[in-house]
Amino acid sequence: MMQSDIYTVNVGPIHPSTHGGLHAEAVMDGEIIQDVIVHLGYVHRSVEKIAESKTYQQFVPYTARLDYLATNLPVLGYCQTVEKLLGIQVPERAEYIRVIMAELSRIASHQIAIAATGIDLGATTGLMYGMRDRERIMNIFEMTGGQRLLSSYIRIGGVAADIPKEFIPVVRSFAHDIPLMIDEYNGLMTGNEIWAARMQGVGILSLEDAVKYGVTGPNLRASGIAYDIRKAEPYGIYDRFDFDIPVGSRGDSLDRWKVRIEELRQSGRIIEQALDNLPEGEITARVPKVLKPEPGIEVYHRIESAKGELGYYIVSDGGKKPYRLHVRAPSFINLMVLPLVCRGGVFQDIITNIATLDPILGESDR
Amino acid sequence: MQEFDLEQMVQNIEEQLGDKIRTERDQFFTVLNIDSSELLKLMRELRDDYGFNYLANLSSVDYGEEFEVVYHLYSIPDNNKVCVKTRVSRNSAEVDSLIDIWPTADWQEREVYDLMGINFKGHPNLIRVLLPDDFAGHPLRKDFVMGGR
Amino acid sequence: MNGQGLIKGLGITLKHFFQKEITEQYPDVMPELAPRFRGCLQFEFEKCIACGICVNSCPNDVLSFETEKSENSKKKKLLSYTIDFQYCMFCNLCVEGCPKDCLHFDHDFELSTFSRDDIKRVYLRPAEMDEEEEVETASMQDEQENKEQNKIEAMSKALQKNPAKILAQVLEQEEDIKILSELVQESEKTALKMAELLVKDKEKAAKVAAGFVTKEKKNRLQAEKGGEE
Amino acid sequence: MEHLFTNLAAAFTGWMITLGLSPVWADIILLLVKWIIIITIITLNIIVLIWLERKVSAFFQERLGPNRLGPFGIFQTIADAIKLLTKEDIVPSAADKLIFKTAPMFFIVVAVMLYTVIPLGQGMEVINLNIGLLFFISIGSLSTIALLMAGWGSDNKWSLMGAVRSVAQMISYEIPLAFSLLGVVMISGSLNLQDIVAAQDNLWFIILQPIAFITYFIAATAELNRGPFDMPEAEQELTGGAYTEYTGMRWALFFLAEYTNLVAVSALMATVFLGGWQGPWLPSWLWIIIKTYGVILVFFWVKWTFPRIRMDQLMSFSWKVLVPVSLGNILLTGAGIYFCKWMGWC
Repeated sequence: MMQSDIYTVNVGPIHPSTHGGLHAEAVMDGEIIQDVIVHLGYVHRSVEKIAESKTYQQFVPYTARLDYLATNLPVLGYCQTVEKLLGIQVPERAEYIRVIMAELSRIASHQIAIAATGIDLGATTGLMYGMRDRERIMNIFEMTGGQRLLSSYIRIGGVAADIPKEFIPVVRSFAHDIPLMIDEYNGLMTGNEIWAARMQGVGILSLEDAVKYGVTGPNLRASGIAYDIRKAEPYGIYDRFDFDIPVGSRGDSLDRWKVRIEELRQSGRIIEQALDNLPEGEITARVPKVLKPEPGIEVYHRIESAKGELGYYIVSDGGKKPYRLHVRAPSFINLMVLPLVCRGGVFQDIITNIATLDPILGESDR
Repeated sequence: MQEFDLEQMVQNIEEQLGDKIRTERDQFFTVLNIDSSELLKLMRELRDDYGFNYLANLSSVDYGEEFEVVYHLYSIPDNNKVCVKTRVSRNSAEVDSLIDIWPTADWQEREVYDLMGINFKGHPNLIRVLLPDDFAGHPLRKDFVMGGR
Repeated sequence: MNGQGLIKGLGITLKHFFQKEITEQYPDVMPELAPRFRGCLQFEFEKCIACGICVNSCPNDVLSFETEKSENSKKKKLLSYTIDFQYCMFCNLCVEGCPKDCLHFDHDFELSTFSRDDIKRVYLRPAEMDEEEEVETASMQDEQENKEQNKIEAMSKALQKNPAKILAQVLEQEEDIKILSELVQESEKTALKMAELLVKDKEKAAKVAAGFVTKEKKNRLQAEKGGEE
Repeated sequence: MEHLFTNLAAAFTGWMITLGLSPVWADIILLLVKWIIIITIITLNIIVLIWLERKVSAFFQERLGPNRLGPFGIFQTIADAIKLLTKEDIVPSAADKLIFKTAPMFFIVVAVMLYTVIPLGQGMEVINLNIGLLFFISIGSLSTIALLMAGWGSDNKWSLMGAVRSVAQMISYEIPLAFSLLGVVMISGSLNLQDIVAAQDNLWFIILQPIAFITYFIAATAELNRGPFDMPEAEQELTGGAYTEYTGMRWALFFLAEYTNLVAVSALMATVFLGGWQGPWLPSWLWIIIKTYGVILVFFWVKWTFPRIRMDQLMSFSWKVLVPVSLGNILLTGAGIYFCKWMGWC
């Protein structure tokens, strides 16, 4: 009988495939993972405390830095929460522009997930193709919001500026090309036998566990339930769009990967519909310079971010700064299942699982 | 399972818990203010009898003398929602841990412990999650003195 | 399956092997930037009125300025303006807030410096601005005088045309207004004097108007007496 | 042109004999000179090869690759080499110093030794060994020891994991590697590589032995630690595997040796399956270079397309697929030869 010792390997915080400052301490028996202990906080900025010392408008750019890969989604969530708090009605045109920007952000985030999964599994070329396509979204963001990554384009009451006139054709051609991109990702990666072998049956997250652990977003849907807040509790004008919710069946890495790829297509559909119905009109509601919600009022508002349920809980004391702001970060809670899905797998599965759970540390550490 | 009725549920719970519970309604949520001693019982009932299988958000607010722990519950896929709040005094800030009911409370409770300094009774691994282990104080408390620039 | 996927993947990479590159050849070729691109924050000293809206709207305390209250004018005098770039989030909130458009982002995105001290940008009050200001105040005084003169002339004309309406501002009794109206219409000098006072100082105008009226009343009384005598 | 190098060698030997050296000594000196020339060529070749891989991978990814130094960035590798030479040589304090320091040297020596038997043209080889193929396979598998030394000596978990993986991988893939070459040996009836080339006078062995070619290609990729079998290095998982702790020139030696191995294995593939130096019009030594580079490009192509395979799948693929297939190939070849003889074709 061979004697073997349990030993630990520290994946991160400085490691090529931990998507930021994630530190996963793998307890291993040979190549088999016994447990994974996740250490967070390497990018902790205490955003919730910062919020208490900033006015409602000043905090907008900070939210963009939560999920910096899908920059418009956390901003959208925050702005909608504050609008709910104040009862601000956003103009139609702004709502449509917001939907377009939010879905573009979702695509950008998923493309990063695809690209990063590519490089994590050793398909370096997949990284480049994902990044190449994402670059077009970055150009759109630059064109509208002025910044490529953290544009803070969505503002309380509407959007910062009207879309430039070249916006619509550019976005339309991008939405049109999404199926071609998907074909390429599928051809290079999904259909590849090595790829399938590395993902199939790896990191299985059962539906029961997923709900119990509060996993949301593509990771929950991959486990086999069509739960999407855009449909379940539509915010903004999402009830007006026709799109499908891709669902997996086994909840393994391959399902998570496929759900993300399919969501690109659905986001493309939403963008096309929004472009078709884009009305003319105001782009921002009349918002007072100093925002003072009624004292004692509080609201929990959630949106379907690229990573899952992104919720903001804001308590107002009547001042111009939030009394308490809490961010329900999907990455933070999705990461909780990392030990669960890794146990029993081999060392390389940690990398696969981190990649397909798609956490973003800016959001999880806040 | 019969059709879910929020009003019916609130009525049932109020009957059962009497003065331990106080219900508030605003335009977004039905809020159940529960005495911290009955929290575990109420939560278990909410999950088992009323299908709130998903603890979406666990947060806490510092109200000076008291801390308020706030739970936002949803049910998947029916999408019913309810908010549960409980208050504990600043001096003996301790709430029952919900980790047995919803495992997702694990890190969320650790976060509240870390940033707000509320203890969760029955949590198996109540250590700081975001801040370093040797950090002094709990930043989200209002009396925390911010340093830096 | 069974190798088809592998071959398809090889086909895709082979196809891209012969395609044109998509990368930008920075720094040989500078990237084309959108008009709204936010590169480096620029400040125009001349336009700034030191209102502090930018400082208040900044989320991260990037901006700060020093002012001095000069003795002879109520205006605050801006001495220096500091942009501490290491904290800037390029969120555009200051630019949107500025009422005088003295802040804007240009397209220069190469902001790295060799020293930490260089990150901070301090705009000092340019020397020629002080000189300019003196000239400016002088010319402004001229201008103001000119303006006033014009106003006074316009007022006097209006007085001659429709005295009752304007004089109602300073006089209460209809009788008095009537008397002064006649006076104003009679003599241009009186009209000009009244107009000047009306433009500059209403209270004084009221007093003077009252004075005019009493004097005229006296005159008329005397004239009546004299007539009798 | 064809006999340029053989004539030069003959002239050199003749010149030495006229100087009064005995023929034995002249041969030994010639051997040494051949070695030095080959090492020089290898080193220069690697510089081109590294540049080529970066360029090729860039084209696969719609990039330009190195383009700053010299035309098409050709001097980039030289700049990198200079940078690596001037870097600080860090030896971890916990490392087993002797093993740590000798591992890269061992690796490169083993890699260079592979060239002794490869026929680089008609009558051009360092030694015309009659067990050339066997020599190649056995020396080629020695590089495992270098990787194990590196992993063990570094005293780092990543390095050790990389090293252990490489040993497991090498041992598993050594078998299909040797077995797939056995078919060729059976047909040509010789282990001498010049004889094998000569046997491909009419027909390349890739046509007679397609299964062997594919199994050899896969096994060779694993032997070379190249993607999709780059387990020992695996940047994304093991942060560099066995090479994690190496810096500067020591690391560069590993890098150099990997490419040296790549060229050697590609040259062997060209020799065994693609007719070696045989070809029309061009001189023989040019043909082997063209064929070798062709094989290298295919290696590049595969690496820059496929994701990395998982360790357990890698092992099971070797034992469950490659070994049976290569064994079956031997059986098939034997049956074929017997059939040919029975029919009187050969």
